[in-house]
Amino acid sequence: MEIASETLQDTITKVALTGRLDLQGNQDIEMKLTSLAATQKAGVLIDMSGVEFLASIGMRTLISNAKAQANRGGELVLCNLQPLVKDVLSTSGVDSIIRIFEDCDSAVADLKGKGL
Amino acid sequence: MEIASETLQDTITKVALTGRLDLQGNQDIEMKLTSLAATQKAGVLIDMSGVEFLASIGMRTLISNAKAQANRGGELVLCNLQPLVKDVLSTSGVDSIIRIFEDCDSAVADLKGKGL
Amino acid sequence: MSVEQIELLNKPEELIRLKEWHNKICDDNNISDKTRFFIELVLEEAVTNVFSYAFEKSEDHNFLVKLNLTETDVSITIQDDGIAFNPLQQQEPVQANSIEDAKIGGMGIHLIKNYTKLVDYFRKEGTNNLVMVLER
Amino acid sequence: MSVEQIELLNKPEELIRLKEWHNKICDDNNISDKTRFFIELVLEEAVTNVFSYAFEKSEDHNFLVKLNLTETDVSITIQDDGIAFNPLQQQEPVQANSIEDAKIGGMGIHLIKNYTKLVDYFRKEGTNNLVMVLER
Ligand SMILES: Nc1ncnc2c1ncn2[C@@H]1O[C@H](COP(=O)(O)OP(=O)(O)O)[C@@H](O)[C@H]1O
Ligand SMILES: Nc1ncnc2c1ncn2[C@@H]1O[C@H](COP(=O)(O)OP(=O)(O)O)[C@@H](O)[C@H]1O
Repeated sequence: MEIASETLQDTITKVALTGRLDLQGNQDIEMKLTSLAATQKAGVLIDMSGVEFLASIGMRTLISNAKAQANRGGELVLCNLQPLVKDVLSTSGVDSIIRIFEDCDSAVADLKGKGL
Repeated sequence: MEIASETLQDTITKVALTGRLDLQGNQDIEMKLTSLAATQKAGVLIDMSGVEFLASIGMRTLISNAKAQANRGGELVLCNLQPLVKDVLSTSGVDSIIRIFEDCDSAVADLKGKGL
Repeated sequence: MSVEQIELLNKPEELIRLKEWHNKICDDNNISDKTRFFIELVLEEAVTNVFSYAFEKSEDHNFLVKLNLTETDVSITIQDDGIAFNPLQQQEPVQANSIEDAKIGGMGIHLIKNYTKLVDYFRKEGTNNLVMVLER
Repeated sequence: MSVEQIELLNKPEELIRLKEWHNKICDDNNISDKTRFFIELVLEEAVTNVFSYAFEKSEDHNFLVKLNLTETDVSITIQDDGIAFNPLQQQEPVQANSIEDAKIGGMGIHLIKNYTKLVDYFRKEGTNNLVMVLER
């Protein structure tokens, strides 16, 4: 898997994931994602448009980073999910603990609106 | 790495780890440790007597399980550390966020005393 | 109808071989992308559990994955000689109300149940046998 | 005096080869268990960072680990052509007061600084060079 990040509107951390978020893909990005998404208070937006597959190991990583970010007073949200990946997240109930946006722009606007 | 568990005095979960808690060892035990130590409220005692080596990846796992257990109202503690492993934990300040006992019996007594 | 079988060792690296194997079968049998996705999902969840929970780590164990394609179904069987474990008796995970309360993990078996039309488990001659049937 | 060198690929599996390599050097040179422990620790921390942060994952990169033993010192150099990163400029981690506040991760560089008598970093011809010197 690939992981790339950029800063949007001075404060939002956008992280784009690309590839298959299975055991191997998770190992590729886990440390870097934590370093980008969970070490300081921020609005964190994970662009999932490039994620073609998601297994429960990948949900672990998303949830633990979202938890860590919530503890700091920030929020981690997801945007731009492929249909089957979205299905797995809602089957697992993740969509009711991590907010999911259709498109990344509206996610940024929302995080900004919350003062992040 | 090896991971084995038993229940002490009806309520305390004791988990014995054996081997080298490096990247590979961590992968061996991470899922099972979370399953044993972090899924329900409990007093969790990690017997570290068999752990010969510890790198920061292993501390990640210990800390995230201790966090999850604290969130549930339980506590995860360590006992019986080899000297160099103990040194690494104190250098990292982990000994001030996870309690470390010299011997496992006194850890059990302490957890029991707290009603766990 | 096609019946295929692969023997794996209880090491996470084996997932790569497993993936190549079922991808090839899916290619050869014109399986849709959606069905592939769920074959891979339930396989990864079940096999990861075998790696993570079924054995002592220092011991090498082989286990079997079988894939059976009919005109309408994909039937997957995993057979291992690890500790007896019936996933059908596992409690359903409790839905958390907030990210603060959310549990880490505990979703694999739930996903397996959800994306199969049938799951069966039986213990036979010291082996766990997990059968998962998906719509083709 | 002995100077050894190994070339690794940016894949976590390579840690196994790295371990065999430095264990053999330590055996051949009668390095104490305590020194071995800290050689392995600083190597694992630094090399894990190279895997995790230095490169795009889809690209294969080689990087070098050198181990230099004198009568009094063990000097380790890691040379990679990943993105420029000077660990000496990294802020020290903040000590948490409770498990609830504790951060996950962020300890590797702190451990490296703590268990070496000298750490140096320089950028040269597009490579990161991290030098770590331990008491023998
Ligand atoms: N093959 C197995 N052998 C023993 N125990 C298992 C096995 N598979 C699963 N388990 C137990 O069932 C629990 C739930 O499994 P699962 O739903 O896959 O979630 P997770 O592995 O993320 O905890 C595991 O935490 C483990 O305790
Ligand atoms: N080789 C590297 N290239 C780029 N960034 C790095 C590198 N090594 C470390 N970092 C950055 O420094 C941070 C701290 O590293 P470290 O102290 O090893 O802890 P951890 O890796 O657990 O976060 C990392 O989270 C990462 O952001």
